[in-house]
Parts: sequence; structure tokens; C-alpha cells
Amino acid sequence: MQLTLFLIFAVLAVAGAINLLIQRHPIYSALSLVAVMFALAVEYLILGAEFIAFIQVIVYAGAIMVLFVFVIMVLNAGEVAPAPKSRVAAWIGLPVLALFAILVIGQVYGAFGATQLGLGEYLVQTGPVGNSLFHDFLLPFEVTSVLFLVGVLGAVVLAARQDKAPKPAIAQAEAEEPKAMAAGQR
Amino acid sequence: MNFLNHTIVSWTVFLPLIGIVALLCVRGDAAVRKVALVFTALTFLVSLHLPFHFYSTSGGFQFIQRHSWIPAFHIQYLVGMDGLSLWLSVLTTFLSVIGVLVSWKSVQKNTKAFFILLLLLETGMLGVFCSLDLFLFYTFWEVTLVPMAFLIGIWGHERRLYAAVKFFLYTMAGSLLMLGCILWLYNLTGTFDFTVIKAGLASGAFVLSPTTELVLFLGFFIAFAIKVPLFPFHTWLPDAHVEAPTAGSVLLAGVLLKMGPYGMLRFNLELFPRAAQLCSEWIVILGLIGIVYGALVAFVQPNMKKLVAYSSVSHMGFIIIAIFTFSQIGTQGAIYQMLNHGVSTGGLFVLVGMLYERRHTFDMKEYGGMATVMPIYAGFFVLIVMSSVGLPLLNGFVGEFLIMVGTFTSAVAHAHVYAIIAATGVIWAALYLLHWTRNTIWGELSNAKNKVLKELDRREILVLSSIGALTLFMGLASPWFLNKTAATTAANVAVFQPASPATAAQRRTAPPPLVARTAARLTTGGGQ
Amino acid sequence: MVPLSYYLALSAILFCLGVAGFIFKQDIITVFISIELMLNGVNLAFVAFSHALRQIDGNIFVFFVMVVAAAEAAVGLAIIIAVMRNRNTLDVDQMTKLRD
Amino acid sequence: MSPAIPASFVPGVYYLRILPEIVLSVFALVIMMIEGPAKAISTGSSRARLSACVAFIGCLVALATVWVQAANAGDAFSGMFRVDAFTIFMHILLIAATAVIVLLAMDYLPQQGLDRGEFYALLLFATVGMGFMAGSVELIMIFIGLEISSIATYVLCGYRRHNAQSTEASLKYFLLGSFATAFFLYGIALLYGASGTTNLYVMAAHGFTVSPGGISHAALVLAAAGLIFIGLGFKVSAAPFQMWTPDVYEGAPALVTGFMSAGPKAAAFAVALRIFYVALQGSSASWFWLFWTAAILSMCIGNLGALYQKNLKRMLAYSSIAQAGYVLVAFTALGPGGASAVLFYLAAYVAMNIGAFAVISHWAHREEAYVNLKDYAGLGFRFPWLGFCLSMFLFSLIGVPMTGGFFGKLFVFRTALDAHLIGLTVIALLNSALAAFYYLRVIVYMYMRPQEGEPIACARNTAPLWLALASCLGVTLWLGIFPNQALQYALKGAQQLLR
Repeated sequence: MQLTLFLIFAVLAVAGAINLLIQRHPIYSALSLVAVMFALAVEYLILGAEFIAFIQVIVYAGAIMVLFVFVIMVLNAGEVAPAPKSRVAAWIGLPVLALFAILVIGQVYGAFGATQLGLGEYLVQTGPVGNSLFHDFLLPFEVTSVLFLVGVLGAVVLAARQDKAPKPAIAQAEAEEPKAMAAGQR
Repeated sequence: MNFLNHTIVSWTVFLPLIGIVALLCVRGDAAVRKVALVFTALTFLVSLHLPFHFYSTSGGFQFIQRHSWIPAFHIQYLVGMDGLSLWLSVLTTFLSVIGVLVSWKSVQKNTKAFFILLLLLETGMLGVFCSLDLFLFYTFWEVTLVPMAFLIGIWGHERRLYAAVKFFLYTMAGSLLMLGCILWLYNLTGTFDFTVIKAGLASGAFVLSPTTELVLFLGFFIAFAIKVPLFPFHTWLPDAHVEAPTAGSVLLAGVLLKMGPYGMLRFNLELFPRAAQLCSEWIVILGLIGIVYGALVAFVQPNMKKLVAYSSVSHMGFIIIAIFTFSQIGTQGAIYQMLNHGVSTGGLFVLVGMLYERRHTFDMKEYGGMATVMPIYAGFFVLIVMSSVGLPLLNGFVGEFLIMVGTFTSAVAHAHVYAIIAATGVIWAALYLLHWTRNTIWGELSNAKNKVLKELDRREILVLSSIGALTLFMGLASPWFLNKTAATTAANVAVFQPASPATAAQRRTAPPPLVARTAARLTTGGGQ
Repeated sequence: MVPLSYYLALSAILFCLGVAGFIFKQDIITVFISIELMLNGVNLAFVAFSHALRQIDGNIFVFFVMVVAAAEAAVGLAIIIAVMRNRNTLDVDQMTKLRD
Repeated sequence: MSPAIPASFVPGVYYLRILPEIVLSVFALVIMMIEGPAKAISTGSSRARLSACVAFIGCLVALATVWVQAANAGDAFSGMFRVDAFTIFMHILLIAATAVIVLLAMDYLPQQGLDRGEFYALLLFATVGMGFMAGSVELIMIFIGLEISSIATYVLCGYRRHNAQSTEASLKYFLLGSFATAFFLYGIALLYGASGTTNLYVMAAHGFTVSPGGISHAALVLAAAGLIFIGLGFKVSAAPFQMWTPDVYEGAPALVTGFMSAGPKAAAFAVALRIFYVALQGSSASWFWLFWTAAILSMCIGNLGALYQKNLKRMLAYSSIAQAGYVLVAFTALGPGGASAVLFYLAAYVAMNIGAFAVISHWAHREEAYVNLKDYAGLGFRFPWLGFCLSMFLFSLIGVPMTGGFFGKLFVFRTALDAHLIGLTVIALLNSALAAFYYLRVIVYMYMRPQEGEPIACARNTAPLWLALASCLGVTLWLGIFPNQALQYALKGAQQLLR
């Protein structure tokens, strides 16, 4: 039963990932990733990772991916025409990738082939997670606040509209390289 | 004065550095020149302390000063002098004064930087000759490289950039090779201390396999051979000499080239005698090629500075032959010839530079009959050329004679042949130098531009007369100089003396073909 | 019962598909999404190991990966917006201002 | 989990052990806070100057608190963070580097019209991240530290946000950096699976036999090592993962390039030391070849690439690839010798590289109009001190004696020879001869080329610039002439790292 569940959602996840690659429009790719995440959430549940399964849905699929979709919509990003140049990358990249995949799968299979994971053998509930977070993992938990501050600052620095554009910079630069600076005008 | 003996070497080496600090504090080109002169002269005077307090009976190092510098790497500040480095140091300080004097008027652009670099160069050169720690030696060796490249590249002539970069990269490549060898040696012995390494290698405390010894020998040798420059490594020299300002040429020919033979005597022979013997024949052949090739190329040079540069290649060949025939007389002659070459070739560059200051060309065709407009100049010219040719009573004769005798009586195979070929070099030198003298000094004053040339001024007379006096003094008072180096050279070649006359005779009578012999020694491990 | 290696294989497949997306997709946002896919693949490996080892650590690790992914997404999307403002394109192949 | 976990109470001394990070975070927060209110009452430039001063003071205080940290050596936070000589060494190096960058920013940002306080906050946060990278002995903390410093650096790269090049550099760095992080993370996952712990020292003590199945994990560990190597290789721009470096270094603001090439790189090497030298010590025979190959590739690609560059930032990008190669040579030597050579070389590299970028970013002028080789013609004599400083840094990068770069190289070569890596040493020696050529070309331009066109007016040299240049030069010469003390510290750090 567990194997059937695993296989169903594994197939779903892989299908979602492949769809992500096939789709041309970024919005479909983003939605495919959401599908992958939902499938993975189920896999997490099968593995007894209750807490992770829930935040996978709520935070990852719910919040982060919504941000993606939102940005795609705001930027009105459309399809990008395939250029012949990137095919060159495919010739080099695909064999390398295939080799890598075979290697990794082979390794993990060789190392862990015998281990069986049973349903419900080990359940991680929210309580122990919280306990662990505030004892053993207190430091990383606190430090992630710095990470978020950096994130906030980054968004402010890069994306916020400025009160006033640096006038002299643009004036001088325009004389030298007009087209590169055109975007700075707004 | 005894208390000075412990620190005198450091004073000599670092006085120019103090001069740099002083130069940074003064303003105005005139003041800069004076300060530079004062400090080089002071260094010269201080360095004169050395020969007067040097015990000529001792073959070991004197004036030793030892401080721990980087204990984590067993690096010491270890300086000292023996007969080998003594006169070269004095030569350096002397030529530095000359270098400042000849740049008095010719350097007008960025004067302060010029003299700072000149003083830095002096410190580097002095450091090379007195360092007894391999790391310290390498440091000073590289320190000479940078200012010289700048002197050529900034104050040089038309193709100065090419010459400076070529000089830098050539010598840098050689010195990196040497660095690799120094590190390897450190790896094998655990110390950078030259005296310890030498004693350890001699006593068998450190054992190098024949291959290791050969590789180390070659690593050091190539670095030094580039500096000498030995025949196939010489291509940087004409460019550097021709493009360098006069002071740069003087110091390059006078001192920097001496760092090569110095290094060979100090490191190649003292540390790796077996490998030195193994390779000596090849090196001597290269030296002979250098003598003949340098002389022939010098003969056909229309450019006077190139002529002097190629004459250096030729003259340095003598020194190499003397070093690698391992006789005491020859080694004495090599050291003496290093000094002679420094004085006389330095003098030739000064002479060429003085003409250039007046006419702004090195082309021999532009000159002729200078004796009529500049008689004093012509007098000095002839004197210094004669010294370079090796006229008896002048210094060059003593050195060349000792080298010939040393080579001829050497125990190595084919010594006679070497001596005879080398002797032809003297004839070649006479040929191209006299040819040059005839074309420039004598003859008709055909070029109208030359008719208005000014005679030497007092400063120039001072420079040339001090060089001229030195050639005479060194020609007449050679025993005083050679006394100081005798003990050192005796110790230096002691390793190479054959154990008994019989073996030497045996070797001389039946020499197998050179190539076969070298190959056989390589395979059997370099033993005799 | 499911062998651990099945989970790991799934994780590796997802990771490799992410790598493929990173290499072959031309749209910047999709490239970024591919990186998220790689992270998801890694997360699965963590959870599977966590279960196999009977340890909570792997779960916590996944939690932090998600946190990091969130911060990365915020900054990454800000960068994409800034690029879009300057260049008006999201094509990776158009990012050629900096080339030899 | 790791041993000796205090059940419910974390003693205050634990906070002392991460005091520099706390100080830096607090000062960064102060900057963020004063940026808001000050906006209402003062003009842009004086506000930013205030932020700059706060940032500089923050760095100094953090440096001072490193002594507090050093006095309270030991593990903190359930063995997540370890204060030992290695941590202290890296902390001093990283925080001092940031302090110099802050000083330079006081000169650079107003000149570029980018004078906003967020720059300093980001810089300090990045340093917090790097500090955690250097001090953490737990993969999870290392990962978070890495992300903090990386994300802050991504943003700093795009700081000139109206400039297409700058944002493009930011994007490239971000995408490839995140890509690399994913590899790093996958490697961590495999290590965790193979060992059952994420604590590096526990991992080193128990080996890789704890995990279920009882099968040998050698291959798995090798895969993990490879993945982590890919991740860190991107961060230190080691070949063959260097392709982003020239583009990003060229596009980012010059000062940020200087920062990127120093701090994050050094911190990534610190992480590599902790992971490979400690946790994966037992399997060094298998991962050794990764580093060996990368060292050769980095040196050759970096030096050959740099030969043809006309843009100085791009040239130094290739040079930094080559310099990473030298560090990797030391890395392959293994043992305390290798670790201490890495540490010493990093110190020398950070000083000379930041110094070189200090001159470049000052000389770049508004919108970085002058970063090409030809713009340096005649600089040496018109601005003798600026020229002197740049030449000294370049000589140090070449490896001329009496400079830190030389002694660093010497140490690296010596260590490599000690480890019988003769072929590698020879290649490294040849490379440093090759590298002399392109560094020298800058000096040739500065001193020996006549200036073409109108002379470039140099921006006013400010006191912070001189302070920064003097300290870089001082450290470079100190490490070259009296390196003994730094060598001792590096050795002590290496020994405690491997304890």
C-alpha cells in the first residue's frame, strides 16, 4: 500500500518536473512546480514528516510560489523564443547530466539498497520540532532572522522605486553610453 | 673599530635605504641629486672599511651578523663576507657613485624616483653579495630585479618597454627556477643557512642523490646563467643594455652581470661539486661559444652600446671558463676579471653615454675624429679601451692572464684546448675594440655636427679619472686585491683537486668522447 | 515498506531535472524555478534520511532550507525586477552585456 | 545530535562566543534604523556619512570583541559554533577586510552617486554570514551563514541598479550562486545520510558507519564530497566552476568586486577547510584528486585568461581565479601544513587584492568610466602615492619578495613540496612566472606609457581612502617582511582546526 502511494506521487512529482521543463511560459512552469510540491508533501507524510509536509504546502507552495506567480504577473513575462545558441549547451549539458544522474542514483542505490522505510515507523510531530528548534537549533533559528533582514534590505535596495534618481550620474553617463543608461531615466 | 665589524655589512647594505628615506624628505631636483650622491659616497666610504679589516688568511666568512628573522621557517638574517664577496661589494658601492654622477644631467625626468630606484638597486646588489641565508639571498636577488626593470623602462631609450619587460620576464623565470631549487634544498635539509647546508653536504650529514644534485645544480645554474649571461640565455642583454640609461647600463654591466658568476662560485661549486664537475665540459663549451660569438657580433655592430653589450657576453665567457675549470689561479683570475669587467665595461658605458648626451645617437658612423674636438675625452677613451683589451700594466691584463694560466694548467680534460680558444678571444677583443676606437676617436672629423661638441666638464672628468685611476691601480697593485681572495678561492677549489697526480694524468691522457663520458657518469651516479 | 533508495532515486531525479532546467531553460524566472526544484529534490533526501535514521535533524534541516529558499526568492525576484527594468527582457541569452 | 546539550538553558557565555556577529548585526540594525528617520531631517550624503561612521565603528567594536571571543574559546549552542584559533584567525581577517571596505566605501559611494546607507548594512550582514561560515562546525549553520553572505553579496552586486551591467552581474551571480548552493546542499544531505550527523567533528570521530544498512559508504561520501566541492568551487571561483567570475567581477561596482574577491572567497575556503580537512579527513585519498585537478585548471585558466584582458576588473577576475588555484595547491597538501598555508595565503591575498581594488575603484570615477588598461597610462607619476600603492599590490600579486604575496606563495610551494606534490609545485611556479606578465603590464602602463588624450583628473583623495590603502599596504608588507607572527597564528589555527 505504501509502495503504491509512493509510486503514484513519485510519478506525479516527476511528471510535474518534466512539465516544468517542457512549458514555455513561466507561469505554467511555476504551477508545475506547485504540483511537484504537493506531490512531495504527500511523500513527506508517508515518511512521517508531518510538520514538513504542512509547511511545504503552506509556506513553500502557498507563500513562496505565490510570490513567483505574482512577479511573473507583475512583469508580464511572456514566452521566450528559443534561440539556436542554447542548443549548443544541450549537446554538452545532457550527457554530463545523464552521467551525473546515473552516478548519483547508482551510488545511493548501492549504499542504501537494503534499508526499508515503513509507514508510521517514525513520526515527527510539530511539538518535538518546536522543542528541537528552540534548544538544539536555537542558533540557526536566531540567525535566520539576519537572513530575512538581508532579504528585506535586498528587496528595498534593488526593487523599490527611488525617491529621486541620481541625476549627475545619469547625465554624465548618457553622454558616454546613451543606450545602456536608458533604463535609468524612470 | 672592532665593534663595527659585527654590523658593518648591514650598514653598507642599508645605508642606501636610509638614503631613500632622506630622498623622500627633500624637494627639488638639485637637492635630490646631492642627497643621492652623499649617500652613495657615504656607502662607498663605509664599504672601504671592509677590505681594511678583512683577514686575508681566512677562507671562511667574516663580518658575520646573524639574527633570527622568521623562526617558523628557520629563516635568518645572516650576512657575512668572504674573499669572493668582499671586492664585489666594494665594486658595487663604487659603481653606484659613478651611476649617480653620470645621471647628474642626463636624468631630467622624475629625478627623485630615479635616484630612489638607484639606491634601492644598490641595496639589492649589496644584499645579494653578502647574504648567507638562501632565503635572504633570493629576496635581495629579486629586489635588484624590480628597480632595474624600472630604470630601463622609464628612463630608457626608444624601445625601452620591450627591453624592460623582456629583462623582467627573463630574469623572473630564472629566479623562479632558483626559488624552486632553494625550496627543494630547504625541503631536503630543513634550513636556509648556507653555511650549515654547505658543511652538511660536505660532511655527508645531508646526502643528495646524484640526480637530485644534478637537478638542483641545473636549477641554480640556469638562473645564474641567464644573469651572466651565458651564450644561449643572452638575448635579453643587448636589448636591456641598449635601452637602459647610462647609469642603468653601468650597474647592469658592472654589478648585475657579476651576480651570475658570483652565484655559480658561491652555490653551484660549493654546494654541488659533483654535478659541477659532471657538467663542466658543457658549460665551458658554452662559455667558449660566448667568447667567440660575442666578439664576432660586437665586431659588426654599428651601434656602440650594442658593441659594448656584446663585448660583455664575450668577456663573461672568460669568467665562466675560469670558474668551471676549477683551478685556484683561474678562480682568482675570474674574481679579478669580474672586478675588471665591472670597472672597464662600466667605464665604456660611461664613455658611450657621454657621447650620447652630446649627440643623442649611438650610431658609430655618426662619429669620427673625436680626438680633435674632445682630446681629454679621447685620452680617457683610449685608456679604458686598453684596459678592456687587456693591455699589460692595466687591470684587464692581470685578470685575463690569470684566467689563461689557470685554464691551461687546470686538471680538467682538454684544458689546453680551452685555453687556446679562450686566448683567441683576447685577439678578437683587441680587434673590435680597436676598430671602434679607430672609427670614433681617430680619423677625420667628417661630421659637421661633431665640430661643436663640448669637451668634458669637471664632473665628467672626475668620473672618468676615477675609473681610469682604478684601472691603473688595479693593474699595478693586483697582489693587494688578490691576497684577500686567495684563501677563499683555495677553499673553493679544494674539492676539485684530484686526489693524486696520477689520476689527473690518467684523465688527461685518455679522455673518452665527451658525450659518452657524460652519459656514463649520469648512469653511474656522477662518481669519478 | 518502501526502500530508502527509492526515495533517494526520486530525489536525485528531481534534482537532475532541476539541473536540466537550469541549463536548458531560457527564461530567467523558469531558471530560478528550476533551482527551487533542485532544492525540493534535496529536501526529499533529507526527510528520507531523517526517517531512516530515526532522527529529527533532517526535518529541521528541511525547515531551514525552506526559510532560506524564501529569503532567496525575495532577493532573487527583486533582482529579476531590477533587470527587467533595465533591459526589458527576461531571456538569458540576451544577458550579454558582460562578455569577452 | 551532538553531545553535551544543555537541556533547557543556554548560558550567557555562549553569546560571548558569537559576540562579534552580534555586534555586527546590532550595528547593521542601527544603520537600518537611522536611515529612516534621518531621511526626513538631513540630506542624502550626510546621512550616508553617518551610516558609514556607524558601520566603521561597528567593525572596530567587532574586532575588539574578537578578543572577548578568544578569551571564551569553546563550543557554543549545542556544538553548532566553535571558537578556536581557526575561528579567531578567520574572524580577524574577515572583519578587518570589511572594515577596510567600509572605509573605501566612504570614498567610493559619494563619488559614484550611490551614497545610501543600506550598502553598509548589507556589508555588515554579509560579514555576519561569513563569520558564521568560519566559526560553525555544523553543516546547517554553515549553510545558513553561506546563504546570508551570498544573498547580501548578490544584492551588493546589483547596487548600481540603474545600470544594466550591474544588475546583469547581480543576476548572473545570483543564479549561478543559488545553483551552486543547491549542489552544496545536496552534498550535505548525502553526508548526513552517510553519517547520521551534521556536526563535522562528530562526523570525523564516528566516521561514516552509523547509517542504516551497514554498507560501506565510501562511494556515497565521495559523491557528497564532489557535490560540496562543486558548491564551494563556485563560491571561490575555482575552475571549472569559474565561468561566472569575469562577468560578475566586471559588472559589479568595483568596490563590491573587491569585497567579493576577498571576504566571501576567504570564508568559503574556511568552510572547505572545515568540511574537507575535518569531516572528510578519512577519505582524503578519494577527494584529493578533485582539488588537485581544480588547482591546475584554476591556475592555468586564470592566468591564460588574464593575459588578454584590457579591462582591469576583468583581468583581476581572472587573476583571482588563478589565486584560488594557488590556495588549492596548498589545500591538496593536506594536514596542518596545508591548512596553515591556506590560512596564510588567504590573509595575504585579502590584503593585496582589496588594496588593488581600492586603487581601481578610486580611479574608476563616476559610472566607472576608467577601468581599462589605457586609462592607467601616466598614472604612476601624476599620482605617485596612488601609483606606488597599486604597484606594490601588483608586485605582491606577482610574488616579489618582501610582500605578503611572495611569502604566501613560498609557504604554499614549500607545503606542496613537503607533501611530495612536485608536479603541482612546478606547474604553480610556471604559472606564477606567466602571471608576472599581465600584472607587470599594468605597471608598465602606469609608469612607462605616455598618456593619450586629455589627462584624467583624479578625484580628491580622501582620508578614509588613505587609511584603507595604508592599512592594506601595511599588512601586505608586514606579511612579507615579518611574517613570523602571522605564520604562528596560521599554524595554531590549523592545529586547532584539526584537533
